[in-house]
Amino acid sequence: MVASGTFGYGEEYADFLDLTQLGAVVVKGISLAPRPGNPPPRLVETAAGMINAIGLENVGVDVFLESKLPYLRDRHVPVIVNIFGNTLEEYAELAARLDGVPGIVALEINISCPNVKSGGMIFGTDPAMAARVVDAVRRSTTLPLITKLTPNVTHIGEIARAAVGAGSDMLSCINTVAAMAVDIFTRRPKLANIFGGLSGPAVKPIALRCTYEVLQAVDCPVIGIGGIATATDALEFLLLGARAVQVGTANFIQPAVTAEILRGMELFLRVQKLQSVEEYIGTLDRQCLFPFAEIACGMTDLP
Amino acid sequence: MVASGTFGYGEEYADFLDLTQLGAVVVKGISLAPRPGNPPPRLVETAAGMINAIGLENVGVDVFLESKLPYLRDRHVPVIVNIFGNTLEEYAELAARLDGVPGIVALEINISCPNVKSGGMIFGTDPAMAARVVDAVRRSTTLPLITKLTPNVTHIGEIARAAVGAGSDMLSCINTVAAMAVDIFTRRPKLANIFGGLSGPAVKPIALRCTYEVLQAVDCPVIGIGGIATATDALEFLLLGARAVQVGTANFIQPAVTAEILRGMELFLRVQKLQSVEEYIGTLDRQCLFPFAEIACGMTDLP
Amino acid sequence: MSKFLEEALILEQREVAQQTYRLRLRAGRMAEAACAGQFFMLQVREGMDPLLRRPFSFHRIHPGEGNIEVLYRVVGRGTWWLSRCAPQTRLNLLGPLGNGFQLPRNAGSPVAIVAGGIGIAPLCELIHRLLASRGTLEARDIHLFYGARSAGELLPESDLEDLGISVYRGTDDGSLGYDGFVTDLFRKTAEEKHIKPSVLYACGPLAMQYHVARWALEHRVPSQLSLESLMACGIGACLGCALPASAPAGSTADHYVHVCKDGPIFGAESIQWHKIQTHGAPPPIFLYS
Amino acid sequence: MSKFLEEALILEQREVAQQTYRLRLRAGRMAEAACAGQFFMLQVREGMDPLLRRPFSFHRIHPGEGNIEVLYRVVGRGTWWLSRCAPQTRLNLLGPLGNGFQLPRNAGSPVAIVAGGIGIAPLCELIHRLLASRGTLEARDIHLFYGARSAGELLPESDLEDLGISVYRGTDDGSLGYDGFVTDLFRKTAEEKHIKPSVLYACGPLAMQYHVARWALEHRVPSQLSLESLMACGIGACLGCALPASAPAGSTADHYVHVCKDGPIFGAESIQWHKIQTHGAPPPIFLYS
Ligand SMILES: Cc1cc2nc3c(=O)[nH]c(=O)nc-3n(C[C@H](O)[C@H](O)[C@H](O)COP(=O)(O)OP(=O)(O)OC[C@H]3O[C@@H](n4cnc5c(N)ncnc54)[C@H](O)[C@@H]3O)c2cc1C
Ligand SMILES: Cc1cc2nc3c(=O)[nH]c(=O)nc-3n(C[C@H](O)[C@H](O)[C@H](O)COP(=O)(O)OP(=O)(O)OC[C@H]3O[C@@H](n4cnc5c(N)ncnc54)[C@H](O)[C@@H]3O)c2cc1C
Ligand SMILES: Cc1cc2nc3c(=O)[nH]c(=O)nc-3n(C[C@H](O)[C@H](O)[C@H](O)COP(=O)(O)O)c2cc1C
Ligand SMILES: Cc1cc2nc3c(=O)[nH]c(=O)nc-3n(C[C@H](O)[C@H](O)[C@H](O)COP(=O)(O)O)c2cc1C
Ligand code: FES
Ligand code: FES
Repeated sequence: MVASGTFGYGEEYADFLDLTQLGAVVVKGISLAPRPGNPPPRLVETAAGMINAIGLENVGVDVFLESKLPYLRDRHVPVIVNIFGNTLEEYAELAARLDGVPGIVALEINISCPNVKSGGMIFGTDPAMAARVVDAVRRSTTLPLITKLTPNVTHIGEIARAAVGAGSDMLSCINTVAAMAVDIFTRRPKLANIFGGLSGPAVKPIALRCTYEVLQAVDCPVIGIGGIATATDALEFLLLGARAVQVGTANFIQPAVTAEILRGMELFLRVQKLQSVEEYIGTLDRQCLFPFAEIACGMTDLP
Repeated sequence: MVASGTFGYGEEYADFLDLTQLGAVVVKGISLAPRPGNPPPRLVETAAGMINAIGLENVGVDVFLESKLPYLRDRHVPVIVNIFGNTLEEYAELAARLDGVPGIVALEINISCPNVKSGGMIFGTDPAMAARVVDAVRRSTTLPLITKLTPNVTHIGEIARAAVGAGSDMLSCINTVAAMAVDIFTRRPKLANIFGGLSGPAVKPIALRCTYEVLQAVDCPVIGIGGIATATDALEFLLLGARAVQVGTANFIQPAVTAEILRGMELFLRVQKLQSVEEYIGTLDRQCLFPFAEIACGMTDLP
Repeated sequence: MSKFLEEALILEQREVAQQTYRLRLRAGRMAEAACAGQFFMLQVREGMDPLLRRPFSFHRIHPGEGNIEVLYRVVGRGTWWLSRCAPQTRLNLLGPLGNGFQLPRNAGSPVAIVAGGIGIAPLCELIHRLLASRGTLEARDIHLFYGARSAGELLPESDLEDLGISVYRGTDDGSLGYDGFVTDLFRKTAEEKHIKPSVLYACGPLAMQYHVARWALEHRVPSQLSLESLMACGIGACLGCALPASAPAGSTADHYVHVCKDGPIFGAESIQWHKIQTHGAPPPIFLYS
Repeated sequence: MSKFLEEALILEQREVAQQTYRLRLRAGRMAEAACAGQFFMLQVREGMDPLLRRPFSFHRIHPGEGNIEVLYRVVGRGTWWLSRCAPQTRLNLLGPLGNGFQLPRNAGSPVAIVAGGIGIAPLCELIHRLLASRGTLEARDIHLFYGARSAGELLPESDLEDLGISVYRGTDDGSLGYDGFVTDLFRKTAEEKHIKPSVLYACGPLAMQYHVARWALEHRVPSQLSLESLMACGIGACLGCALPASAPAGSTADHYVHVCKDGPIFGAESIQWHKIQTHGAPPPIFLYS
């Protein structure tokens, strides 16, 4: 899968990969009305990562259904719509509008975007609020629901439990990590929005920890997101127990990266003599071993 | 300043720099009794960062006072002792033991280490608990107190306010970010402790955001920590309003990095025609400008 | 126009002006497909430092020889690593991207081009295309106004003057040619010499582009300004490269164009210049510390 | 013994066995100061990818020529970048670090050396030092047991046999020499040939070291085992490179030694082998994807 906000509406990547290979395309977050997004600058590169403050720029649900969705539907690419509202009512109305639309296989509820003033993070950082959003959406649609969690909380497991309790079928984590950057010469923030969300390889260790905590807290399927750029990265999340992964920032650097990851995972399964990825998912043994040096010599028969 | 846990007890770096250049050395976290630390593996490298799970290995306060402190004291290097306890009583007793010891200029209360089972993070993630620790220490010593905050919370500003309310003279942030890493081949965690703390350049954007939030929440002096490896990095924290910074992980890569940072900062101040760093601290203008392209041509007279 | 990835090979790299390098790359497919004014995203170094690709214009396109040229200035980490690449290094390109320059319809009337600093990069290919398709127009009716902060940052004479076009040089510090901003040089010269361009092309810092845009709007001359923004993807996916734009008719909401897919070439009228606040850039020395 | 930073220059880099490279570095100060068995921390590449330095042993030390040699195997990101460095590349070294091997006091009795895979690296310098200081001992009384997973991973014959020492080779897969683990080769040969070493030196994977350690303890032979751990600083500051160790007398608490400052050379008795659980390493192919 590809992560919301990093793959546009799919079309942008058609020159680089066969979109039908993808498990699903999670499209850029959609709101009821179109949103212009934040003023620029909206991006800044950081060590092994980037901060974005796009501000959920999107064409609105009407234009999406009319002119964006058909492209993916015509190519039989399953679409997961990432939804976002300023109020509970907006979430509910949006979910209702998308209910039963052919081509859409699930909704991903974005309660965790740090880049907008109202809504977003506030819903995502409080278990009770998270539950109310999920509940409102749940009542408005029969589509499977994925709740996308933010890492910017003390106990991500609590939010996870609240979302599942309110009817979320799955969870995805993580959204970006709240961050900022400043320019020492102009003495100003590097983003017009001051704050933004950190993504990319830098956040993978945090995303793995969050995914692990969420998997300990709930029983539902979890989708791993955060810093995935190689098959190895993807397999790490699956090893923890994530049933699927989404690739975000890496798409910008290697537009064909998802195809490469799929190839790499197949190779891995073959080398490891596994029939399917199911046999691998969640097989983490919590006991750690000394991870090195055996490469020099085949011995592994320690006491 | 150099950050706790990354500079040993100072001696380790004497071959590489003149320790008297440093504002202060924050020594490795000290507990009442010696602690052996976690079993290995304790380290793993990640993209532009590293995760550690040392488990607060330390010689204990007695050995510290006897055989570690004198080295720094004899060289007139101001010492800040990073303290850590399993219980409120341990914190208090430790603070009492260090009170009035020549050479020690302040205590840094570590309520935020994610690598130990008891104490640590629990104290650091709840405002009321944080306040109780600070209060206990405050009653046991006349030394200036610095409370070191964890980024692994929903609202770091609340913890900051609680610590200051309980008598902390200063705050330092951030400690490491909770993280994990796994090995896809052995299907095991890469750290014996499973979880560890992420540090290094990867976390700088998070540290800047936390520092900014803390500065908005409280009025006391704040020390910036997290991913600092160059003069530019250090100046970013000062620009936000931090009165000092600590350098951690970068010491491992360039043992003389603190001297280089000091040189770089002096050069910067000279180029910017500033008399002292005081004139620079906290001069952030929150309004963002387009940060680029002017380099090509000297024009800056836009409407 | 489809975009693709191509593994290019560095054939040559030379410092042609202060902190300014010209890179020749073997990239056959790209050379075949690219138009003047388009750009590509370059991975300047293997690995994760730096993480993102960097956008660069096609400075020259040689489909015959299967190679392209890039002219770039070292301004930060990415361009610094790039400047240290030796011949034979492989670099991954993603392109060609963006809309490119349109050649004027009426080939008979003069053309004005304003270049600020490294903004000269895409304009060189444009000049060659203009010359190739100029019809009845004389070479000297192509007027290039070329300024930089200082003499050392200007490309050498021969590269441009030899083409027979009219070149007017200036520097902000007066160290070469006109003493002042290139937009003032342009404004004055256009007035004195009664130059009435059919199209006004420009590339350079946003502050310069603002003045160029104002002139174009005042004089009702169609303009094609090559603009910049910070980019992550270059293909319209991240929505990071926004610039404030005039809203569609009937709307008062904020509106943004995206430099990578709607541009990088824009007409002066499509940008809301008053919403762009720029400032000077840092002295490069600190960027690599 | 003071440690320092030195900017070294790659003089030569050659693949000498499968995935195994020998690097010759000009590093005059380091060559002057280093002892056999010590190591240094190498920044394998400029920038932040990878972030940390990597520890490497001194494979050969040539104070006269002002250079050192490194023998390394490509096992991950860091060593892979290193293997791609061309001559004249500059690399920053931090060293010399650690305690180094002690030469035997009684120069008269034979010495045994067990090398597993890339563990041969520091032992080569040791062998040269032993030869230089051997006094009445004959070269062939230095017994080297050298094993690897497969023939292709062993260093070429000439490098070792030409020295006149007794070399016994083996491979886990039987593709060359003794068919089995090098520790079994050592155990059997020592028994058959009644080799009673005055000191047992070893370097190799921890699983191998465990068997060597057991033999040394059983036979009450003093041992000097060069051990590894993951390192961040190399100078005793991060406390990351811990290995479980026998507690000081009277204590029952967990106790750890730190490979970088207490080692890397340890006696068999100082490590709590039963607390170390190792496992096989990944097939290198995946490490660079
Ligand atoms: C369509 C387009 C075409 C371009 N063509 C050329 C060209 O032909 N030659 C050339 O030298 N430069 C060109 N640029 C600018 C070039 O992309 C930047 O100079 C480069 O990305 C800076 O990377 P860096 O890592 O060296 O700098 P960084 O370390 O990323 O940043 C250093 C400075 O450069 C600024 N910067 C970063 N990215 C950009 C960007 N995309 N555009 C403008 N400034 C930026 C930063 O804000 C900062 O002030 C073009 C930009 C665009 C958008
Ligand atoms: C004192 C000492 C001396 C050494 N001397 C040599 C030498 O002369 N030649 C040589 O080839 N290697 C030597 N090593 C091992 C060498 O440091 C590692 O192979 C190297 O750090 C791996 O880096 P990487 O980036 O390629 O691998 P990574 O991508 O970091 O990791 C790949 C694999 O190597 C393991 N690894 C990482 N760091 C170490 C480490 N410090 N020690 C052991 N395994 C590690 C990882 O756990 C992983 O399984 C020595 C190690 C120590 C501690
Ligand atoms: C430019 C950009 C835009 C994003 N937009 C959205 C969005 O609209 N909705 C959402 O839920 N997440 C959004 N995200 C977050 C990503 O979906 C993903 O959770 C995050 O980037 C972490 O994954 P990564 O490290 O692989 O990029 C965006 C991320 C980036 C970088
Ligand atoms: C190996 C290691 C050990 C650490 N030990 C301590 C400690 O004992 N007490 C403490 O408060 N922080 C400790 N820290 C956290 C650092 O002091 C610092 O807060 C953190 O690493 C972020 O800064 P950096 O990115 O510059 O490393 C440790 C960090 C590392 C990497
Ligand atoms: S750079 Fe990503 S949309 Fe333009
Ligand atoms: S590597 Fe840091 S203490 Fe040994």
